[in-house]
Amino acid sequence: MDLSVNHQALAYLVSAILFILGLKGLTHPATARRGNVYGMLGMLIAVSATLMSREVQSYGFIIAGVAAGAVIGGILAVRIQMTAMPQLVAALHSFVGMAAVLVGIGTFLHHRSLDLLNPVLMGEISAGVVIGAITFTGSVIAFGKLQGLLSGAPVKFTGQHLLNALIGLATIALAVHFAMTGNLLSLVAMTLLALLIGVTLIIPIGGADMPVIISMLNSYSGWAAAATGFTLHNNLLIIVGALVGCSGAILSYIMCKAMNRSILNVVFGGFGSESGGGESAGAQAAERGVKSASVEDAVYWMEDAGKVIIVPGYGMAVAQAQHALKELMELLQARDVEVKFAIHPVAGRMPGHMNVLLAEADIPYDNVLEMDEINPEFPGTDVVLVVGANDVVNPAAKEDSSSPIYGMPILEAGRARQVYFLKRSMRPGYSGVDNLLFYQENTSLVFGDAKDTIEGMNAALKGGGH
Amino acid sequence: MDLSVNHQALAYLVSAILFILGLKGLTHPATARRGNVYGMLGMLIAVSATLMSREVQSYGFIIAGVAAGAVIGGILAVRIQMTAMPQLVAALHSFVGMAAVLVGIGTFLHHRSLDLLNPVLMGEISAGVVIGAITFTGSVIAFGKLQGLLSGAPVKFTGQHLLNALIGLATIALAVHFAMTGNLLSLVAMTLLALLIGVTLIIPIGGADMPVIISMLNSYSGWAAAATGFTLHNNLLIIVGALVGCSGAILSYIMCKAMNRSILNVVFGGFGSESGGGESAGAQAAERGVKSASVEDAVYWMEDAGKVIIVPGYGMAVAQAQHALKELMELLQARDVEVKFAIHPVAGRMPGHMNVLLAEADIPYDNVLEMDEINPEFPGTDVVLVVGANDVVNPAAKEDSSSPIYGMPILEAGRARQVYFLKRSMRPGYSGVDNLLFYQENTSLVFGDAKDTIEGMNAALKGGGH
Amino acid sequence: MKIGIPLETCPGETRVASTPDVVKKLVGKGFEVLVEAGAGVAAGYPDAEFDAAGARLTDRADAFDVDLLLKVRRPQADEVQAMRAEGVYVGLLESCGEDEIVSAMLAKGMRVLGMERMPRTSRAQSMDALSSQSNIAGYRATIEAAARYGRFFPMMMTSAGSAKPARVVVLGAGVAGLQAIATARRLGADVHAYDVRPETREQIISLGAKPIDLDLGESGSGEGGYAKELSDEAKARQQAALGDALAKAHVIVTTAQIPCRPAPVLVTEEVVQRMRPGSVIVDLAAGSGGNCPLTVADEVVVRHDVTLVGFTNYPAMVPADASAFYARNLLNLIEIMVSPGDSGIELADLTQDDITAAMLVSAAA
Amino acid sequence: MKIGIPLETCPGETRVASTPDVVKKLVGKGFEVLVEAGAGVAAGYPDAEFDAAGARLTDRADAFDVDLLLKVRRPQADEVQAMRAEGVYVGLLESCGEDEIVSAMLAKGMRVLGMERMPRTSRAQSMDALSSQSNIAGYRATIEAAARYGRFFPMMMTSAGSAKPARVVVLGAGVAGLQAIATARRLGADVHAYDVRPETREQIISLGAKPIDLDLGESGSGEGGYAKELSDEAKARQQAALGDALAKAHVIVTTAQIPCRPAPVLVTEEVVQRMRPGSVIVDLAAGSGGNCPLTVADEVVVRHDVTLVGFTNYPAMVPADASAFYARNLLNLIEIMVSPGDSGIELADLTQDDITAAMLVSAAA
Amino acid sequence: MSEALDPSIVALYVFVLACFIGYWVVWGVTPSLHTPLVALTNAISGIVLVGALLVAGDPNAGILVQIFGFLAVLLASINVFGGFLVTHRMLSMFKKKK
Amino acid sequence: MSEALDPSIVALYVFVLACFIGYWVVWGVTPSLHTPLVALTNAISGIVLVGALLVAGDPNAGILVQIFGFLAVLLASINVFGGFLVTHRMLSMFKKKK
Ligand SMILES: NC(=O)c1ccc[n+]([C@@H]2O[C@H](COP(=O)([O-])OP(=O)(O)OC[C@H]3O[C@@H](n4cnc5c(N)ncnc54)[C@H](OP(=O)(O)O)[C@@H]3O)[C@@H](O)[C@H]2O)c1
Ligand SMILES: NC(=O)c1ccc[n+]([C@@H]2O[C@H](COP(=O)([O-])OP(=O)(O)OC[C@H]3O[C@@H](n4cnc5c(N)ncnc54)[C@H](OP(=O)(O)O)[C@@H]3O)[C@@H](O)[C@H]2O)c1
Ligand SMILES: NC(=O)c1ccc[n+]([C@@H]2O[C@H](COP(=O)([O-])OP(=O)(O)OC[C@H]3O[C@@H](n4cnc5c(N)ncnc54)[C@H](O)[C@@H]3O)[C@@H](O)[C@H]2O)c1
Ligand SMILES: NC(=O)c1ccc[n+]([C@@H]2O[C@H](COP(=O)([O-])OP(=O)(O)OC[C@H]3O[C@@H](n4cnc5c(N)ncnc54)[C@H](O)[C@@H]3O)[C@@H](O)[C@H]2O)c1
Repeated sequence: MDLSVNHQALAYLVSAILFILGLKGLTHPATARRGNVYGMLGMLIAVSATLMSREVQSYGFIIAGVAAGAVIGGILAVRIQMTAMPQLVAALHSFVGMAAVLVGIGTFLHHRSLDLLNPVLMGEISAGVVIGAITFTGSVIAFGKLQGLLSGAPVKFTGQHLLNALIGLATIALAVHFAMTGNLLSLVAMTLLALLIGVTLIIPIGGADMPVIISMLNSYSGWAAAATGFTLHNNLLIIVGALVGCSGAILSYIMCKAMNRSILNVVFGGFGSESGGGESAGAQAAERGVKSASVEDAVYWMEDAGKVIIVPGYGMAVAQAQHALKELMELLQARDVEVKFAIHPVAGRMPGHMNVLLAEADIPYDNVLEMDEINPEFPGTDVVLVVGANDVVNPAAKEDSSSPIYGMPILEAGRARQVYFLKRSMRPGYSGVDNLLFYQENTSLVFGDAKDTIEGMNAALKGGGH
Repeated sequence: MDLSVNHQALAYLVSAILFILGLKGLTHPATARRGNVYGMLGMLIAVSATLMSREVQSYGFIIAGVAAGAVIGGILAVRIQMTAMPQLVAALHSFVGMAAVLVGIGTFLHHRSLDLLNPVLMGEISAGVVIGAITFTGSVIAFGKLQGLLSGAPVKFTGQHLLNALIGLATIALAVHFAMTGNLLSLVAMTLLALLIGVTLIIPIGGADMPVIISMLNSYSGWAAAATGFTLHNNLLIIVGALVGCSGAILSYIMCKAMNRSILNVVFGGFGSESGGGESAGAQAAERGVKSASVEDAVYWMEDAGKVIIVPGYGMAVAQAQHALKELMELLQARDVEVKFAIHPVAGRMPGHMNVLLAEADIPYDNVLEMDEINPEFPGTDVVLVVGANDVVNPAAKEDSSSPIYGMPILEAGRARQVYFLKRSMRPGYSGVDNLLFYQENTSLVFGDAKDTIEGMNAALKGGGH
Repeated sequence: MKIGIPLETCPGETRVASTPDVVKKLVGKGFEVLVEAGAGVAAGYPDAEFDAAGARLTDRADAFDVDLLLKVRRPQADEVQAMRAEGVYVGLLESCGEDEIVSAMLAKGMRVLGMERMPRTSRAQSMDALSSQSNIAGYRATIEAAARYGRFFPMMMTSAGSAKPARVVVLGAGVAGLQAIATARRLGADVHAYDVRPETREQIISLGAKPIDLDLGESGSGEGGYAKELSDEAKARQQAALGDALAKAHVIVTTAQIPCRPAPVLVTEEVVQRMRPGSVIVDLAAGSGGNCPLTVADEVVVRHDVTLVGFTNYPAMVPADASAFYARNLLNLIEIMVSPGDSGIELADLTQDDITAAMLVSAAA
Repeated sequence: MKIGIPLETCPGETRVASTPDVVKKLVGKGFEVLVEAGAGVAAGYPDAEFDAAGARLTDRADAFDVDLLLKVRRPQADEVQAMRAEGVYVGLLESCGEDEIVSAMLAKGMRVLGMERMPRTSRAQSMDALSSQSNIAGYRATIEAAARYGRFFPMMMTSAGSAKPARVVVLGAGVAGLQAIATARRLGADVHAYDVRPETREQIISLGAKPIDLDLGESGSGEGGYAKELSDEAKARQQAALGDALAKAHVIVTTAQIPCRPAPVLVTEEVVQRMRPGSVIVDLAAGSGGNCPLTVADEVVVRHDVTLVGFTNYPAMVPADASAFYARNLLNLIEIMVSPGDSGIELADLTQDDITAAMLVSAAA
Repeated sequence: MSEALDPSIVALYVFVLACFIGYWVVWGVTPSLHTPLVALTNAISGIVLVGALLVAGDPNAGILVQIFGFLAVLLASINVFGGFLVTHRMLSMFKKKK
Repeated sequence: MSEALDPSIVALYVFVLACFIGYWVVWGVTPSLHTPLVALTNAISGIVLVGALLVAGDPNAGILVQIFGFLAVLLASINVFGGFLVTHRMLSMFKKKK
C-alpha cells in the first residue's frame, strides 16, 4: 500500500501515546479497563499503519500468521483457569522473546542478501536476539515452575553466579565477533548461549518469587523490542520497547517492595537466600499453601466494601494498635463503609481486654458488638479484618473434636467474603492450635506488627498516588 | 567550529537528560542542591555544544551578550533581598519571553533574506513569538504587582473574559495570515496584540495568587522555547521547552492544590473571585499581616528539628485531636526529634482538661510537662506546635496591662525558633483577646480543624513521593 | 508577719489550709508560720513535715493569734474570739449576705477576705478555691458513684456474658460537672451531660461525652460564668424535658448550683421511681438543698431502690490533694496581698488590687 | 426437673446464684425454677422480676428441696440438712481437701459439683466462675483504692498546682490483677505490675502498664495457668527485689494467690513503713492470709499511716453484675449437664463429660 | 538550515525519552493491579509484531526470511491477542460490588 | 531500509515524549521547594539562549538579525545566570540544622 512514511510515523506516534496512556490507566482500578482499551487501540493503529506501509507487500504469511495467532491466543486466554493466569502470561512472554529472536535473525538474513550489513546494525541485531533468547527460555522455565512441570523450589548450586558470568561473557564475545564479521555461526552460537542464560538465570529462583520474575522477563522482552526497533529504525518499536522495558523493571521493583523483598535478592535468587537467615513469614506461608497479601491488597478490598468487620484479639493489645484502628474505622466510614468491631468473649488475656482498649481509643460503643450479636452478620460482610486474633476465629473449635479448643464458640469470620489476618507469623495463638481458617480459600495473611500494618493501611487510605 | 551535527545532538541529549534529572532533584530537599547543579551542567553543555557547532560563526555579539548578561544576572541574583525573590523570578521570566520574541523575529528576517520561508516554519515562528510576547508582558505585570508598582488587588471589569477572547481571536487570525503570506505587518501587529494579551490576562489576578501565576508564565516560556525549537529544528529546545512547559503547568496545579484553590479560578482570576463567598481565613490573615502556612511547611521544619514542643489547648479537645497527636509524637520520635507537651494550668475548660485527653491517647506522662517546668525550654526549641490553644500563649498577658488576661502567666512559646498555630480562624480564644503572638516574625498559622491538620502532618511524615 | 494555720474542727473536715510545700515557700518569703499541732494529720501531712518545712508547731491559741489567719472552713464563734484583733482572715465564709460570725470578726477590726468572693478573671484563676475544690469534688463524686453502683461502669464482654456500659448523666457542666464527666468517661461509662448555659455544649463534646439538648426558650447564662436562676416556666419545662433522659440513666451526678440560691430541682421523685433498681444518684448540690428533693445532706439513703448520695464535702474525701490545691490558691493570693517593706513584709492596701478588693467583706454587708 | 435458688445467707453476701434473665432461659428449657423470696433483692433483682421471668417464688425450705440446687457460697450445715437427698449441688465449696460440709452432702447421696474445681480449658471458660468473679474483684479493688486514696489517681495540671499521677503497683497479673491494672490505667494512674509467671510480662504491656522485671532464678509458672509456690530462697529474693518498687508506690493492689496454699507474702511490714503517708494497699488475697502480713481480713486498718484494705468479697460489692456473670456461668454449665429425655429434661452422666467429671467431688476426697 | 541527523541518533533520543516515561508511568500502581499490569505490559510488548510484519511482508526477502517472519508473526500475534484478552478477563474479575 | 522522515515529524515525537516527562517529573514536590523549583524551571527555560546563539552567531544574517540576536542573547543570559544563582541562594537558605 502507500501510506507515506510521514503519515505512518504520525500513526505510530498516536499509537505510542495510546500505549503510555494504557499503562498509566492500569495503575488505578477506576481507569484500568479504559487503559486496556487504549492498549488494544494502540496496537490496532500500529499494526494497521504497518500493513498499509510501502514496506509490506506480501500478505500471505501475514494473514496466516495473524489469523492462527489470533485463534490460538484467543482460545488460550478464554479457556485458561483464573488461577493459571501467571503461567499463561509466562507462556506468552516466551513467544515475544522467540519472535524477537526470529525477527532479528530474519532481518540479518534479509540485509545480508541485500548486502546492507554494517557493524552498528549487526550490534543492534545481536542485542535483540540475545535479549529475546533470554526472555524466551527464561519464560519457559518460569512457565514450567508455575505449572508445576518443574520443581518450584529454588535450585541452587555453588558457583552458580560464576557460571552465569562466564556464559554471559562468552555471549558478549560472540556478539562482538558477529557484529564485526557478520559470521552466521557466531550468531547461532550466541543465540544458543543466550538461550542457556535464560535457563541458568531463572532455574535458581523459587516459585514464590515468580510473579516478580515474570515482570522482570517482561522488561527484558521490552528491551528486545527496543533493540529490534533500532535494527529496523522503527521509532514505535523503540518507544514501546523502552516503555515496556523500563516500566517492567520498575514494576518488578514495586512488586518486590510490596512483598518486602530486595529486588537484587529476587533476581539473583542465589545471593539473598544464601545470606538471608530464616525463611520469611511470607515464604513459609506460601509453602503451607497459605496466601499472604500486602497492606494495599487489603485496603483495595476494604475501601469499596459495603461492610467491614474488625475482629481484635490479643495481638491488637500487644501491638497497642487500638488508636490506629480507630483511625482506620474513621477513614473507612468516610468512604461510606460500615465498620463494626466483633468481640469474642475470651479475646485477649483477661475478660473485657478488648473493651478496655477500644474504649481507650474512644471507639463508640455502638460499633462494638459481642459474638452472639455479630455472628449472623458475617455472611453478608465483604471483608473481615482479624487484628492479632487467632483462637477466637479458629474453625477447629467447631470442626476438630480432637482440638483442645473444641466446643468453644467462635466468631464465624470465615463466612465473610474475604478475611485478612494481621499477624506477625504463622504461629498459633494461646491455645497452640493451628488455625484452620488460614487455609481457607478466601483468607489471606498480612504479616507484620498489627500497629504498623494498620498504620500502613491508614496511609494508603489517606493518600497518595496521582 | 566543527562539532558534527551528530556529536552536537549527542551533547544536547546529555544536556536534556541533565535538565530532567535537575528538575526531579528539586522535588526533594535532599537532592535539591544536586538538582540545581545538574541544571547548570546541562546548560553549560548545551551552550558549549552550540558554540562549537558549524552554525555559529561570529562570536562578537555573543560574547558581548553573554558577558553582559552574566554580569547583570549575577548582580541581580546576589543583591536581591530574599523577600524579593518572587519579583526577581518574574523579571527573569519576562526576559525569556522577550528573547523568544526576538529569536522568532530574527529567524524570520534571516530566513526571509535567504528566501527559505514556508508556511510551516512561519506558523512555528508565530507560535514562538505570540507565546513569548504573552510571557513577556505577563511577567512584567506580575513583577509590577509583586514589587508594589502596580496595585496587588485583583483588577476586574465586566466583559473582561470577552475582551480577552476577542484579542485572542484577532491574534490567531493575524498569525494565520502571517503564516500564509509572510507579511511583516501581520507579524508586528500579531506581536503587539500578543503583548496586550499578556497584560489583560494578568492584570485581573490578585497579588496572593502571583506565585502560581509565575509558575504558569514559566510554563508559557517553556512553550515559547519549544516553538522556537520547532522553528530551528533543534531537539534540545523542543525537549527542554516541552519539559518546562509541562512541568510548569503541573507545578502551578500542585501549588494551587496546596493552597486549596482551583487552578482555573486562579488563572482566570475573574471567574473564581466572582463566585467565591466570604474571604478565606488565609486571605484575612494576609490582610492583617499574619503569615499562614501549609501543613507541609510545618512538617518540613519539624521533621529535622532537634526539639518540638506541642502546646495543646481547648481546640485540641474540641477537635478530639489527641489520638492524632500521639501518632505525630511517635512519628517525630522515630525521626529522633525530641517531643514534649507543654500544659498550661488553665488550658481547656476545666482543670486538667488536657491531662484527661492526653492520658486517653496514652501519651506517656514523662513527655507531659507543666508550665513552670517547660518555660525555660522554649528558647532552645526549634518548633512549637500550638494545637488549638490561644490565650495560654498570648504575650498580651505580659505586655498589655489593659488586657483582661493581664497578669496571667503564659507558656512562652514565642521564644522558640518557629511557632505554628493550628486553628480554624483568626478568632480569639475564651478571653476574647486578640493574640499578639500571631503577629510575631517567627509565627505562622496553619488553618483548619486541628485533627485534620495533624492527620495531614502524619500522612506527610509517613509518606509518599518517590 | 505571723501566719497561722489552725486545725480545722468542722465535723468531717480533713483538709488543712496549708501544706509543708507551701509553708516552705512562705517561710522562704520571710513569714513566720505557726501551725497547730496535728493540723495536717488527717490530710496526710504529719507534723514532722511541717516542722521540716520551717513552720513552728504551736497550740491552738497561738495558731489563731496571728496577723494573717489561713482557714479552710467558716470559723466558729469561739474561734473568732481567739483571733487577733486587727488581723486578717482568709478563708471560706460559707455565707451569703448577713452573717453574725463575719460581723463579729469585723467588729474586732479584722479585715475579712472571703475565698468564695474571688472574682472570675483570668488573673484570679490561680487563687480560685471554689474552682480547685469543685474540680476535686467532680472527680470524687464519680468515684463514689462507681463504688456504690452494683455493676461495672465500663462495657465488658466476657465469657460469662456481657456487661453494658453504665449510662451516666451529669447535670451541670461547670468545673465539678466537667471533671465528673471526664472521670466517668475514663472509667468507660456512656456519659451524657446537660447544663443550662449553652456554651457548655461544646465543652461536653470536648471531653468525648454526649450533650443532652433541651429547648428551654431562655438561656441560663448569668454573670461571671455562673448560671442564673431560671423562670418558673422554664424550670418546669426543663424538668419535664430532662425526665426521659434521666429515667434511662443508671448513674446521675448532679452539680447544678446557682450562687446564694437554692439549687434547682432537676431530678424529681417521679424520675427516681422510673430508674432501674440499683441506680445511683450523687447529688453534689446536697448542701444547698439538692438537685434531687429526695437527697438527704450528708447521708446515703435508698429511695425507690435508688441509692442517693448526699455528701456535702467531697474535697475532704481527697484531703491531701484538696489541701495542696487550697494551700496553693492561698499562696498565690498572699503574693498579691503583701509587699516587701522596710521592716520585713508589709500588707498592701487591700482595696487597691481589684481581686482583694472584691474579696474584702465590708462592714455594710 | 426442679432448680432451687435460695437466698445467700453468708454475712456480707449480696449475690444470688441466678438472675431473672437466666431464669427465663432455664424456664424456656423446661426447668421448674424455685426462687426463695428476696433472694435477689440485695443484688438489685427484685422478686417481681423473677416472677415475671417465670420463676416460682417460694420459702426457704422449698428452694432447698430441689433436684438441682444452685448456690453461690459454701452451704451451712443447716442448709445441707434442707437439701434433697440424691439431689445435685452446684456452687462454690471454698474448701481444699477434707471438709465436713461436703462429706455431709455426699453422705446424703448428693452429687456435689464444686465451681472452683472447673478445669481451665477453653471450652470450660464460659463456666469458670473463679475467672468471672476475679475479674469483678480486680475492677472493684481499684475503685476501692481510688476511693480511699487521699489524692487523685490521674495527673492533673491546674491553676492551683499540679497533681502527679498516682503510682499504682499491681502484684499478681492473673485475671483479677489484669483487670485491676486496666481499671487503674483507665483512671489515669501510672501503673506498674509484677507476676511470677513470665508470660504475664507481655500481657501487662498489652494493657499499657509497665512490667516490673525481677530475676528470681526460677519460673513461677505452675499447672493449668496457675502459679506454683516458690522455693523459700526465691521467696526471699522476690521480697527483697520488690521492696524498692513497692516503697515508691502510692497504691498497691495485690492479687497473688496459689490455689490451696497460703498467699505469698509480697509486701513486708518494712515496705509499708517506707511508703508515703496516706498510701493505700488493697489486698485481694486477704482471705488466704494476705500478700501483706499487716492486712486484716474483712477490715480496713491503718498501719504506719498506710490504709490496708482487707475485704474478702469484692464481687459482693458489685452484686448485680457479679450475680449476672455467676448465673451465666451456671447456665452454661447446666447446658452440658442435662439432655432432653422422654419425660422432660434428664441429668446426663456427670462422669462422662470431662468438665463435670473434674468438678464432681468424689467420696474419697 | 541544519544538516540531517543520523537516524540512529534520532532513535537514541526517542529511546532515552521513552525510558524516562517508562520509569514514571507505573509508579503508584495499586498492588491488586500488579498482575493485570504485567499482563498488559506483556500484551504491549507484542509490538514486535510490527517488526515481524515488516520481515514477513517483504516478498523479496527470500522464503527463509519469510518463514522466519511468519513464525514471528504467529508468536507475536498469539501474544497480542492472548495478552489483551487475558488482561481484559483479569480486569473483569476486578469489578467490584456497588 | 526506510525513507527519511520529515524532520518536523521527528520534532513532534521528541516534543510529545518530552511533554509526558514534563508531566511526571515534578509530581510529589515538597511544598517548601515550590519556589526554588519555579526558579530552576525559569533558569532552564533560559535554554532559548541556544536559539539566540544560533541567530546571533551567523555573520551572514545581516546586522539587523544579529542585533536581534544580540539582544536575545543578552536577555537569555541574564535569565540563565540570574536563574541558577537565585535557585542556589534559595536552596542555601533551606539548609537545615543538624
Ligand atoms: N479473655 C480471657 O480472659 C483469656 C484469659 C486467658 C487465656 N485466654 C485465651 O486467649 C486466647 C484469646 O484469643 P485471641 O484470638 O485474642 O488471641 P490468640 O489466639 O492468643 O492470638 C493472638 C495472635 O496475635 C498475634 N500477635 C501477637 N502480637 C502481635 C502483634 N504485635 N501484631 C500482630 N499480631 C500479633 C499472634 O500471632 P503472631 O505471633 O503470628 O503475630 C497470635 O496468633 C483464647 O485462646 C483464650 O482462651 C483468654
Ligand atoms: N482550664 C480551666 O479550668 C478553664 C475554665 C474556664 C475557662 N478557661 C479559660 O479558657 C482559656 C484556655 O486557653 P486555651 O488556649 O486552651 O483555649 P482558648 O484560648 O479558648 O483557645 C482555643 C482555640 O482553639 C481553637 N479551636 C477551637 N476548635 C478548634 C478545632 N476544632 N481545631 C482547631 N482549633 C480549634 C479556637 O480558634 P479557632 O476558632 O480559630 O479555631 C481557639 O482560639 C483560658 O482563657 C482560660 O482562662 C479555663
Ligand atoms: N476565672 C475563670 O475564668 C473561671 C473561674 C472559675 C469558673 N469559671 C467558669 O464558670 C463556670 C461555672 O463554674 P462553676 O462550676 O463554679 O459553677 P457552679 O458550681 O456555680 O454551677 C455548676 C453548674 O451548674 C449549672 N446550672 C445551674 N443551674 C442549672 C440548671 N437549672 N440546669 C442545669 N445546669 C444548671 C451551671 O451552669 C454550672 O455550669 C464554668 O464554666 C467555669 O469554667 C471560670
Ligand atoms: N480457660 C482458661 O484458659 C483460663 C481460665 C481462667 C484463668 N486462666 C489463666 O490462668 C491464669 C491465672 O489465673 P488466676 O487469676 O485465676 O490466678 P490466681 O487467682 O490463682 O492468682 C493470681 C495471680 O497471682 C500470681 N502469683 C502467684 N504467686 C505469686 C508470687 N509469689 N508473686 C507474684 N505473683 C504471684 C499468679 O501467677 C496469678 O497470675 C491467668 O493467666 C488466666 O488467664 C485461663
